[in-house]
Amino acid sequence: MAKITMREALRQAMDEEMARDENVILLGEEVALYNGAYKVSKGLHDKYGSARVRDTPITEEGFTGIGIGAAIGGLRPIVEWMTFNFSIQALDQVLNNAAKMLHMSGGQVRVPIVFRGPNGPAEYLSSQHSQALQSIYAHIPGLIVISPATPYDAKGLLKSAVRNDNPVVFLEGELMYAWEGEVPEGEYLIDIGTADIKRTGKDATVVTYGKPLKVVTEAAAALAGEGIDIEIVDLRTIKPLDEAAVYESVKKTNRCVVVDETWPVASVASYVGYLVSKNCFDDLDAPVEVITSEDVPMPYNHKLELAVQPSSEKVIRAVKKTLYL
Amino acid sequence: MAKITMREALRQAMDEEMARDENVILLGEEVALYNGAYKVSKGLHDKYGSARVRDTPITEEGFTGIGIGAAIGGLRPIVEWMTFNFSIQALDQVLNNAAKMLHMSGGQVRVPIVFRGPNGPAEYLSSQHSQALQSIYAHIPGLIVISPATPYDAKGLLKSAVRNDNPVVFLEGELMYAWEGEVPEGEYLIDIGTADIKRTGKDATVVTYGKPLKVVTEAAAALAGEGIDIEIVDLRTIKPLDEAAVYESVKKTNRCVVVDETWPVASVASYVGYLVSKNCFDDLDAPVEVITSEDVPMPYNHKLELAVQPSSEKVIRAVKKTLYL
Amino acid sequence: MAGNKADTYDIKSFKKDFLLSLLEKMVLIRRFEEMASKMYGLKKIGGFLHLYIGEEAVAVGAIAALDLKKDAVFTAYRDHGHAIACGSDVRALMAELYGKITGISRGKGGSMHFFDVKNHFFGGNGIVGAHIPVAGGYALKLSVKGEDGVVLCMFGDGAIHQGSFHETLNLARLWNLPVIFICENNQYGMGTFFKRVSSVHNFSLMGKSYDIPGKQVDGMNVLTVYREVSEAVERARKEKLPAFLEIKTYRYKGHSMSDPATYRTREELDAYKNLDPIVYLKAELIENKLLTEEEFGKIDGKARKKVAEAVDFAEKSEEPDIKTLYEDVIV
Amino acid sequence: MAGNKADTYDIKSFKKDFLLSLLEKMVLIRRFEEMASKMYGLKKIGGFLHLYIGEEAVAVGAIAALDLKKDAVFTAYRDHGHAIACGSDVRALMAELYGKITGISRGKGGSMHFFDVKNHFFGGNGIVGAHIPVAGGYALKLSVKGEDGVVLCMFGDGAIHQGSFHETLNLARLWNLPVIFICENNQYGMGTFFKRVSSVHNFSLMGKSYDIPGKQVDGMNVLTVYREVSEAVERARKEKLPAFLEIKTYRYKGHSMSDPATYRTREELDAYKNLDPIVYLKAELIENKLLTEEEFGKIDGKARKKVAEAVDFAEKSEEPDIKTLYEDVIV
Ligand SMILES: Cc1ncc(C[n+]2csc(CCOP(=O)(O)OP(=O)(O)O)c2C)c(N)n1
Ligand SMILES: Cc1ncc(C[n+]2csc(CCOP(=O)(O)OP(=O)(O)O)c2C)c(N)n1
Ligand SMILES: [Mg+2]
Ligand SMILES: [Mg+2]
Repeated sequence: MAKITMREALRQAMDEEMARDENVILLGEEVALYNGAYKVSKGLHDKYGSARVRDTPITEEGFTGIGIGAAIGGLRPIVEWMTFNFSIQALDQVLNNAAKMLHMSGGQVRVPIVFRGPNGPAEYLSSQHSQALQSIYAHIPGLIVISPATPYDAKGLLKSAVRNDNPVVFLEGELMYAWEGEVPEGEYLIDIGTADIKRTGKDATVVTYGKPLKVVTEAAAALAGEGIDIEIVDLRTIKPLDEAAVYESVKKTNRCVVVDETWPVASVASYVGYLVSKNCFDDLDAPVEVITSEDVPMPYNHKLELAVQPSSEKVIRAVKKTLYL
Repeated sequence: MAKITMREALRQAMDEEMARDENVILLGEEVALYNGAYKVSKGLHDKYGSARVRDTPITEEGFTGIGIGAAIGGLRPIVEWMTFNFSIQALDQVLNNAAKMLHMSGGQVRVPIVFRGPNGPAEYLSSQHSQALQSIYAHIPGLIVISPATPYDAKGLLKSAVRNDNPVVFLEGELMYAWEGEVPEGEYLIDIGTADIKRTGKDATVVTYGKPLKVVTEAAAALAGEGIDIEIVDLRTIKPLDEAAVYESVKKTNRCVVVDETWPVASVASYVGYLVSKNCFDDLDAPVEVITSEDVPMPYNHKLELAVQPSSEKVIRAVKKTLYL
Repeated sequence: MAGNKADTYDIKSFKKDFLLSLLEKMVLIRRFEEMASKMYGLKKIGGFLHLYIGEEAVAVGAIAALDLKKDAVFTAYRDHGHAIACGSDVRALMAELYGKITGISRGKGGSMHFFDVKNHFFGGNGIVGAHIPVAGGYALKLSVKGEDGVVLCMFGDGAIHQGSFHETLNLARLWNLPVIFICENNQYGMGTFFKRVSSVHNFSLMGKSYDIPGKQVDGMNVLTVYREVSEAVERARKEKLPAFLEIKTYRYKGHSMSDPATYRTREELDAYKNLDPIVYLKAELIENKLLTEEEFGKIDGKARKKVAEAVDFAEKSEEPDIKTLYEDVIV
Repeated sequence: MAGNKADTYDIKSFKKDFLLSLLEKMVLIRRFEEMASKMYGLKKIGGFLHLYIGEEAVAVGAIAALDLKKDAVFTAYRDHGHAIACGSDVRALMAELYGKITGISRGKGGSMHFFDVKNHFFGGNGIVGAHIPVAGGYALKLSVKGEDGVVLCMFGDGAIHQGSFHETLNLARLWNLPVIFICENNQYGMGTFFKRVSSVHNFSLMGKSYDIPGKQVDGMNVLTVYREVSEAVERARKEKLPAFLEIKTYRYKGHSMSDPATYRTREELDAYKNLDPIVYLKAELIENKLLTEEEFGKIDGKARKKVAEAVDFAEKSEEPDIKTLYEDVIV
């Protein structure tokens, strides 16, 4: 299999879907002539033209709402937010329109749209430009929320997202675009709502998704060196959550650590932590440990910003804690 | 002590603080001439005039940002959102400006502001007008988040919020304004960040805050009739959370139910549920039960909307479950 | 501005059937809402009920200018008139107010969220200003697909200050979207007289910032509304350009059922009642021998009967099953 | 529009000291940013670095019109020039770029979030358009307290489409807030030429929708900027009214360090470099015998020295302690 970057995997997904279905369009700041602020849409404007690939003014609320209206009309828009940091200006459109239309119209109005872009801690960008905002989206009924950790998953899931008839929030790690992974030639889809066991192991389960898979994988290697064998459950889809996959693993290992780069309070991580605590109550030999970013705005200083985030050291410590080591 | 309504308690708090400190101003839609959409600001415009009590156009982002700027300048604005449903249009201002200014300016810029208004399920209003949004605010570092359950707490906490030098999000139950409770004459303050034991009991702990205290209290009475004696911990402040008070209670009762009217995923409830599961791991005789609203947009039909929310029956069932009854 | 002046059209240029259909629609809306108000008093209906009484000429005149096989309508929560003008079945609308499973939105939307996709009526939005970009997006779909339709986007004087208005107008002009923005200026946003919250008092100016032509229109005369909107629609259809109309009107009732509307005078209200769009059209038709009192009585009787049947239908309909609350969360 | 034309002022009407101080500030900004760019290349600085080179006349001319004991300045992330024009210590600014604890924002803000409250400089905002209402709010404070100050709110051509702009202008006019809105039109928002995303090309029109006077100003001439902003400031101070200026300028560098700026031509860039605001003021001063080449050399030398000292200071400063990340989250 060819090794390609996350950026290229996402680009392929959009390219293939745009080729397959002329209702797929792409909207966002700098997506057309500039080929995307992070170059994810490279070449799409050249190939599909300016009716289907559109640069917007800097008006997140406006162009997000326009995407929603176009979806209601039968297009299948992909709205690129230059980063999720800016998506909060459009949150009312997502929460009160995209997520609710189907329900409040009694099933009449479908909103087949994908909101995607880079999310999560970046580097040297301070607090307004370096935040992982998936917990806010995961909280909202009516949305599907996806956060892939590998180019393979990213491609297969983005293609499924574009074909899904619901509003899908698709979060890409801002620092992951250049990361590489194996992706087969030709078309494939990955089911939304299915977790993936990225490593099998017997001593403890680590549940994660998105960018932190990297530090978890590093921790797994280090722990293996010490004879500790962890199982890694990559959620891939945050909502709906593949609870069965998580519980199955925890029932086997009897220990669980959740790793997530959002803030801790009212987070995806604490939700998973709670679910496991409750549903594996009799199986757990130790409290579930949760590692998130610290509950602070992100500082600019690099040493501080690294200290804010999950790291392999923190994962190792947490796994050992569940093993009373 | 006099029995007054929640509405009156909140009004008194604002009135007293405006009388005490001329830097306190009130901004929002219909707060002045109309005396507030829910009449919470009744009489304040007459008393303090149109420089300090201002009707705004329907521009949540704009007037929220203006409140933040005024706070930076040294005023202590109270921004009334007609309801929290509309606050999401202003969320970027709260998340990226109010909550971060102090940190990203290295401590130079303080934002002493209160964002307040009705929140949570109402009646017959469908999904855009009937949502409990505190989990989104609680997720954000840099904010204080308060949700009182009684007129007494509301008054003392709102006064403390106005005097606090941080941005405070203050959530009032939309259906609670006419609810009554005892409030002493004269001034008092309640510390932000302290929970209150609303009922002592030994068999199970129920953690809640805001409007659901009512159904929990009803459940307590019904359970008492069956010889089950629950302790009710009212968080009052959601962020920072009084973890010690919660753990102390659970260490005594060994059972815990969390009741919260938000949606379940990435919620305040699941966060508390996780914290208790972890920090009272050895004390818990049963899994922590969490009751939230169902993970759906609120329907208009009354029977359905009641079914969506926490009820005393649901609380009773959950308490019994923790007691294996 | 609002004043029934009929100098913008020659009534003889319209077909009689068409004129009567406008009258029928306005009467049906009026009777529907009077009944809804009554049923609200009887607690058959709960929550917010925002009545359109007094403003009927706006929705009826504007929507008459459309071809709903290809065009589409978006509005805010004061949406009964628009749904009826689009041709929705009043039985399903009344059932929606009752929260029944036979309601147009299956009892999930209520008064603020009438949706009738089959008639190209896309709601019914409760967040002030938030449907403006959505309407623009529907027009984008028309544009991308090269279709011939246009979109009407109606919103209140209170909504015009929202950023979404400004963002959408810029994009609509930039992308040549066939959308007619209609500010239904009934002069109050809740308890607030529009001049108290606006730095300009002639909204039609505001299109200029986006190179979109603007015009003020008398909203108490259904034919004036029809004429002006028709013109804008034809231009939008041909030239693929947005337009902006400020249609001046008035609501007779409070903002919603709980509002006593003490912020305005009896005299002001009475002055507008003297301009009642139904009374005016009726008089004009009689004057031009296109209608008799007796015929009007029949139209009114038919409307009353339809509304009574709608109540009957709503009363007899089933409550939704509890399990339906989990339906239509996601497809 | 941008063209250095000096027909709006008579250079003799300015004091020499004042003219030299403008030149000094522009030179200091230029040298500071050249050094920052160099240090970025050496990886001493990370993240986004948005250079103001070419635009110095705007911040320097505009802020010179203020009395920073009572007035205040708000801007976006391209904020180095504004901080220096407000009088910030370049050592603390450079240390901030290095992320050191001695930085103006204690190493927490970086390039985009310079704050210097002592000098009434309120940042440094990274969300496009989001500081516009905040600046309006500061003016509200001045108004409520009956104080004499005015606020300058600077933002880019990319920000003008944001709803926050529209919402704030309406409120500023309605409430008579003393705030001068300045669109620094450097003609590109990231890779986008401003005409590609705007339905109008003369932004100064856009104030009209809010009854706020607007004007286009040549931003390559610091004295023109100073004159026009001074007038607006005086009016705002006396009449308590907002104003809106579109100041036309150009950025020589890419949007940030990672942008090769291939969306514009070499010729276009060179044409603007020919209008360089420093070169122009220098020539005008020399022509009017207010400056010699040698004196200019000294000014430049002083600026270079200050910047070198700033680098030295930043290099020698401490990293913040890990525990500081929990500080200033809440008071
Ligand atoms: C964003 C938002 N803010 C506030 C409200 C509360 N609200 C509902 S209707 C209304 C007044 C709107 O007035 P207008 O746009 O003139 O419409 P009208 O009711 O006159 O038809 C307000 C403030 C809301 N629904 N949405
Ligand atoms: C709300 C928001 N959307 C997008 C961005 C990303 N972004 C940063 S700067 C920029 C261009 C802004 O251009 P302009 O306002 O002209 O300012 P300039 O950079 O030219 O000074 C964009 C799109 C952002 N920071 N905030
Ligand atoms: Mg109105
Ligand atoms: Mg620019």
